[in-house]
Amino acid sequence: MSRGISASAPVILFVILLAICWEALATIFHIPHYIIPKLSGVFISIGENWELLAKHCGVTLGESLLGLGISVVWGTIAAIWMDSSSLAKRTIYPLIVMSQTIPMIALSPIMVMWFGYEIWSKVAVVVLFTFFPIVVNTADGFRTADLDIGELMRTMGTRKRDLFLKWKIPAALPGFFTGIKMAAAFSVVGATLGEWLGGEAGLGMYTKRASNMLRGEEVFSGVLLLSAMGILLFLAVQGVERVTLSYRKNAKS
Amino acid sequence: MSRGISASAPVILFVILLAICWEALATIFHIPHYIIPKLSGVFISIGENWELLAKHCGVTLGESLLGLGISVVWGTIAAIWMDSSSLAKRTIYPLIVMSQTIPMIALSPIMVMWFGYEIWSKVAVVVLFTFFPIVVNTADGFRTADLDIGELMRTMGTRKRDLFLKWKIPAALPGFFTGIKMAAAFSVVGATLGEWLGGEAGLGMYTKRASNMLRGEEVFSGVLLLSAMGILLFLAVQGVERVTLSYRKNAKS
Amino acid sequence: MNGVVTKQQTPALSVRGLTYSFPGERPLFDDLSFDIQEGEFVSLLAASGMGKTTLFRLLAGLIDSPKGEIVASGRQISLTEAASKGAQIGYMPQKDCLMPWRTVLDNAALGLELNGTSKRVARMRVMEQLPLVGLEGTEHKYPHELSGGMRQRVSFLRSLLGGADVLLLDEPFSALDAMTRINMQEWLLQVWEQHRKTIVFVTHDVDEALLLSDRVLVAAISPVTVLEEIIVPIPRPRKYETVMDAEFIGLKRQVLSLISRTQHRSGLEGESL
Amino acid sequence: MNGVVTKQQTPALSVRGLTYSFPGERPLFDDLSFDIQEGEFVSLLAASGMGKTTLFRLLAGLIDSPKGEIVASGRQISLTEAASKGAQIGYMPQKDCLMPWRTVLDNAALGLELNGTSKRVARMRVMEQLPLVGLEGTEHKYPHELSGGMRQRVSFLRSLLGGADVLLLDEPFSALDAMTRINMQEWLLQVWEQHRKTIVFVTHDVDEALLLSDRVLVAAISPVTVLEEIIVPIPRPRKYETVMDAEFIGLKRQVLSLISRTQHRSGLEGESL
Amino acid sequence: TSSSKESSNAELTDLTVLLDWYPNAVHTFLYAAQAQGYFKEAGLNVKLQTPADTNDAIKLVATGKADLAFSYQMQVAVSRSEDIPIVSVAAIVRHPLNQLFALDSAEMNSPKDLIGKRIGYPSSPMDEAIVNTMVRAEGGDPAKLNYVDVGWDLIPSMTTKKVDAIIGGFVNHEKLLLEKEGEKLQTFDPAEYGVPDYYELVLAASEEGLRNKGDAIKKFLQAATKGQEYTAQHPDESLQVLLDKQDKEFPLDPEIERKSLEVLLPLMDAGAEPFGSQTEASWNSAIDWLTNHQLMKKEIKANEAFRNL
Ligand SMILES: Nc1ncnc2c1ncn2[C@@H]1O[C@H](COP(=O)(O)OP(=O)(O)OP(=O)(O)O)[C@@H](O)[C@H]1O
Ligand SMILES: Nc1ncnc2c1ncn2[C@@H]1O[C@H](COP(=O)(O)OP(=O)(O)OP(=O)(O)O)[C@@H](O)[C@H]1O
Ligand SMILES: [Mg+2]
Ligand SMILES: [Mg+2]
Repeated sequence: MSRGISASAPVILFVILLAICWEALATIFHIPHYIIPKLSGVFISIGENWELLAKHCGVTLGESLLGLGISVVWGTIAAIWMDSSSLAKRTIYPLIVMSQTIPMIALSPIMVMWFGYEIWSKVAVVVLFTFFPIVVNTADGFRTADLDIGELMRTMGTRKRDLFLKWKIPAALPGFFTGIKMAAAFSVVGATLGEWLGGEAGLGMYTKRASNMLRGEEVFSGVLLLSAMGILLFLAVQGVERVTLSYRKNAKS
Repeated sequence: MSRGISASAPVILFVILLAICWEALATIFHIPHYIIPKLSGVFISIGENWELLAKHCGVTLGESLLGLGISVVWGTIAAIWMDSSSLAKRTIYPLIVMSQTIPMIALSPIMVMWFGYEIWSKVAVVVLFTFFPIVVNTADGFRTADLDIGELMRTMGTRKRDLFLKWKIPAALPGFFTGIKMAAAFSVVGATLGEWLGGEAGLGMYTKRASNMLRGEEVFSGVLLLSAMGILLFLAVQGVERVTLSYRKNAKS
Repeated sequence: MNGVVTKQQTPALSVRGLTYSFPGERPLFDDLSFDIQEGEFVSLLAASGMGKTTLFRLLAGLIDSPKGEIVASGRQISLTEAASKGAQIGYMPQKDCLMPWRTVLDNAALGLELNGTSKRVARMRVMEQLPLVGLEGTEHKYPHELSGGMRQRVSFLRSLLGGADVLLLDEPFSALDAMTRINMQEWLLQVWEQHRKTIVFVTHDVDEALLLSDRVLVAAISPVTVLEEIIVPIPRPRKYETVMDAEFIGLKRQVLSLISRTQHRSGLEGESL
Repeated sequence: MNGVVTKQQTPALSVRGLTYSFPGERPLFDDLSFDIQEGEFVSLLAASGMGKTTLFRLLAGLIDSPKGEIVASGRQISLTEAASKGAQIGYMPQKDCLMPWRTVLDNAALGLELNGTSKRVARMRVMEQLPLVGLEGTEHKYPHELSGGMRQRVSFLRSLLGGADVLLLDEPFSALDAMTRINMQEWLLQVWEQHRKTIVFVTHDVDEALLLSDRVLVAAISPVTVLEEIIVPIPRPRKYETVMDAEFIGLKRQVLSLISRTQHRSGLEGESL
Repeated sequence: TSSSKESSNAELTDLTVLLDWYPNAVHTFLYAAQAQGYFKEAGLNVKLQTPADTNDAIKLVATGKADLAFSYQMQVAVSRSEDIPIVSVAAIVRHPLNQLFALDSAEMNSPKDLIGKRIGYPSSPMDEAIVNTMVRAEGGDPAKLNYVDVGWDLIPSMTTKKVDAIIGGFVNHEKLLLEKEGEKLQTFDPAEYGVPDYYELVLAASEEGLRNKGDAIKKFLQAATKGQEYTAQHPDESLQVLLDKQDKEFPLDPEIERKSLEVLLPLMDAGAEPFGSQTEASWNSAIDWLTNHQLMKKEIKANEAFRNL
């Protein structure tokens, strides 16, 4: 534990430095508060609205987690499928790449038509944001699994299921976690964007309305919380990764 | 060459199928053209406006490439830095993750204040979109370089520079390319979004204006071209990767 | 027991007209045929790079040969079948191929696990055997914490516990010191005799080949069209002093003369260093 | 030349009071001291897992030992210095450690390249030497297209061409057949004599150790506190028939008796198989 | 109220209304009608929804995903020329809110002074056409104008001096916000410079919706009219309803909304005509203007674009 703290000391220091710079520069250069508010103002705003913010936080977190969960499940399935069939790989992979090249906001009426104004349109956007990194990295993990181990297992008459469970999956886990970590960071942005496409609640809606009202402090309190949420999700996944892949930690020391 | 064609046959077939479905479903189910226009209508619109589209294509492509280039250079430098200093790693990495969790549209006034309405604000958004996958994947490549080879080189009295050039870099190349491939797909979306934040030209602006004028065919012709551009960039990087990492292709067969 | 007895049984492995080359390379095998009888202990000797490992991979069904036929226990071996055919063949690869995410215990237990043995029982059986390969106390180490010889022993243990009747062992003891090697040899023979396994054994150590085997097969000329056969009529149990016997030395000379015909830049035995 | 001559020179490697254990493990070395003279050919014999590879990594400056001192050519070896000190030590690791993205040619040329030799010249020199290790015609192959023994030879060639004066060779010939091995030994001795190298050689083959070395160092008991020394007074050039000489057999018996004291579940020589 | 009892057992008709933006002062009459129970009395269950933007709203109404949407007169006209079958059923704000803003410091006397300066606008060719018309009306040459598409950031673009003037801001919102920040603004009303005095905000329904739910929509408008009357009489109480409702999601600025409503009420007043009524003349002039500026893909008939229910 104390080791974790000393390891993160540099970044904590750096963040504090950043915060001081922010406050100082905003004060010195008289930047309009609706463009960059003072950090102190942002914290005051958080303090004043914390009940409301907590509610919106919950909504956005729910959307992010739901979308992330769906992406993890389907992304893994897609990666497995791509790994097991080169036909699937050559068909799905380009489609997934394609899905990432489409500027999604252009399609917002379609999203709303299909998924309505309920939580599902936001979840759909989160899935669109998080599916790709999970599939790509997991598929990469599968692809780089040591073929010699696979061959050895085949000579042992291993069934496909066991090949997967005992060879491919452990080999792909590092990539899988890299993918989920990236996806965790993206999920919150996805949820925010989803809320921008139309929503009654969530931090995305909160920041959008605040921005329309020129309330810089509230915009930034939303942004700060969204960013914190993304980072916490990232760290949570990293924690799970550390536990799961403990053998790797040893390998590096 | 002919092998490449036969390898991509499934996806070409699939895309043709998709196109036919699009046209057929739009016709059969009388999907309103302002939600999803008929593909034929989109192509007609492209045909009618191709000169204009070509110009806008050029602008967006320029922004994407410039942003991608900057990300490749700085992303690689950041990855190298993170690899060579654990202090840098513990400081930069969280910051980069943080940068991905910030819903960028909320900060569009800042982008504009810093980068103006010229090409640089768009390039900045592209960089924000593409930096992350490049850093993460390249750093991952560095991290998974075979330590035994590094040790061996150290016993040969290898200077740091050579350790990098002859060990770390070749080892990180696969990850580097994975990162650039992802970044290539993202870059176009980044440029589009950048143009939405304000701009005079580019396909993003074209689609947004078309959308404001409720011209479904033009919106979709923009989206189609953007997507095609993203895919072509992706394929271009993949092509470079195939040539550079030819040793890996053999390793798999 | 000796080779003559086992000759009368059906072949455990039968290779007919095998021809193989890697794409774009010179052929390694050309119309090669041979049999391994059930319960036999056969050593395979050939110079480095002549194709021993490739032959094993063909026998294990890991490469499909377009020409020729390989039959194991009466069943044709092919790439597509390999995965489904059950652990007919226990292959110990030349590289150790340990899983970096498994401890010694779990690596060695892999074969058992895949056979359907419960994890608990598999681990117990491995724990019993670990002292026999001199790895007691290392059960919770990961492969990167082992020495080269220790990794090889884990890999060896894994193959033996796999339960297959035909074992293909590719230089199983190359990284072991003389003493440890003797223990392994002993134990291997014990397993062989008790469980009536068929063993094909690749080694570069002529003494080892002669001391362990019923027959020694030598591939001298590349591409390999024929495997020269040397039957080792020395009765079992054999002793290490046997290497000094005239009969043994005669056999050894025979093997060495076969090997030295290898089309290879070769020094002759007895040449000055 | 023989061991007695080299004894008078300054030590090429000097180890004093070396104590080392992996974190959380039993110690491997405890207050170990020994010297390797300049120009000497010394073999190191120890059971698998006793710490030969670890010792080499300590000597090469790849692990820092908190206790004891290692001096190579008069310079203290430490982890931080290792990278900057130039190719004083040529280490051939037990694993081949070939770069998968380099061909045989470029892998073997690595050491030369790092010495500042131009790529073209380095490649030319490798091309000259490839036939000596029996790898002519494989220069454009990638490591995964090589057999185990071929990989080992590429690694060996790379170490020799590195140009270091002190060579640490960790089981360099373990994957080679008898004939190829003899060629390699021959060539190694040639290089040693011509270029006055200092060689520390790990092997599990007692014959090989005795045939090649001026001295054989044996580690019998773990943790290693002392290396037993056996001087090989057989004059050079030595012949392979020497292994039948009484003197040689006496030395071999001596070595084996040292080894068999290893605290290890050990079979005795001559035990029945 | 007493009337709610009678209708509570009757079957209510669902009606989804898409707002043009998040709920603000311009929607006060709907919230007032809701609170006073006028919708329920009319047998309606009204659901107010905020879409991403009005383009989405129109499409959703056209496809029957919603019944009514706030839109703009110009947008309805353009939609019809794109074969999107929607019809304006009420003019909510009868005059332009979208005006040309410049900072006082820019010292402009007329839109003509914009020549050589930079004008920010939000990615809509319509806004360009408005300024062009205004400049031409003053005798300037629109070809000499510098337009900068500033996307979503109208105010920051002007206050950080990236542009000298903006079009696309509303007098009941952006202007008030800027004044609250202490910026002095000059505003130019397009209607005074050659642009038709168009209806800024209208309520649109689809042709199909009018056929199927025409009655409900009519009832809705009647209830909304009562809501507007109530709002005009009790502006503070009505506004409070809106503010209270929004507090649970995102608190509005009461001061701004109060001023906004003050600005809006006269602009929403139809005088002698009933609330929301539209004239063919207004539609004709808007359509003509759009046609002159090549903003219409094809000609449309004014009398099909709107309906007074
Ligand atoms: N994947 C491959 N692609 C191309 N050539 C290969 C491949 N694998 C092996 N070879 C070639 O096939 C030949 C035989 O290799 P193999 O590994 O079977 O030799 P081996 O007899 O096991 O040698 P060793 O005793 O050194 O292990 C070698 O010349 C090698 O270069
Ligand atoms: N990274 C490590 N972490 C922990 N223990 C280790 C590590 N590397 C080696 N060991 C342990 O140190 C001991 C010595 O290992 P080393 O590789 O030096 O043996 P060796 O003498 O070279 O054996 P071999 O002949 O089998 O190669 C072994 O018991 C091994 O388990
Ligand atoms: Mg082999
Ligand atoms: Mg070792």
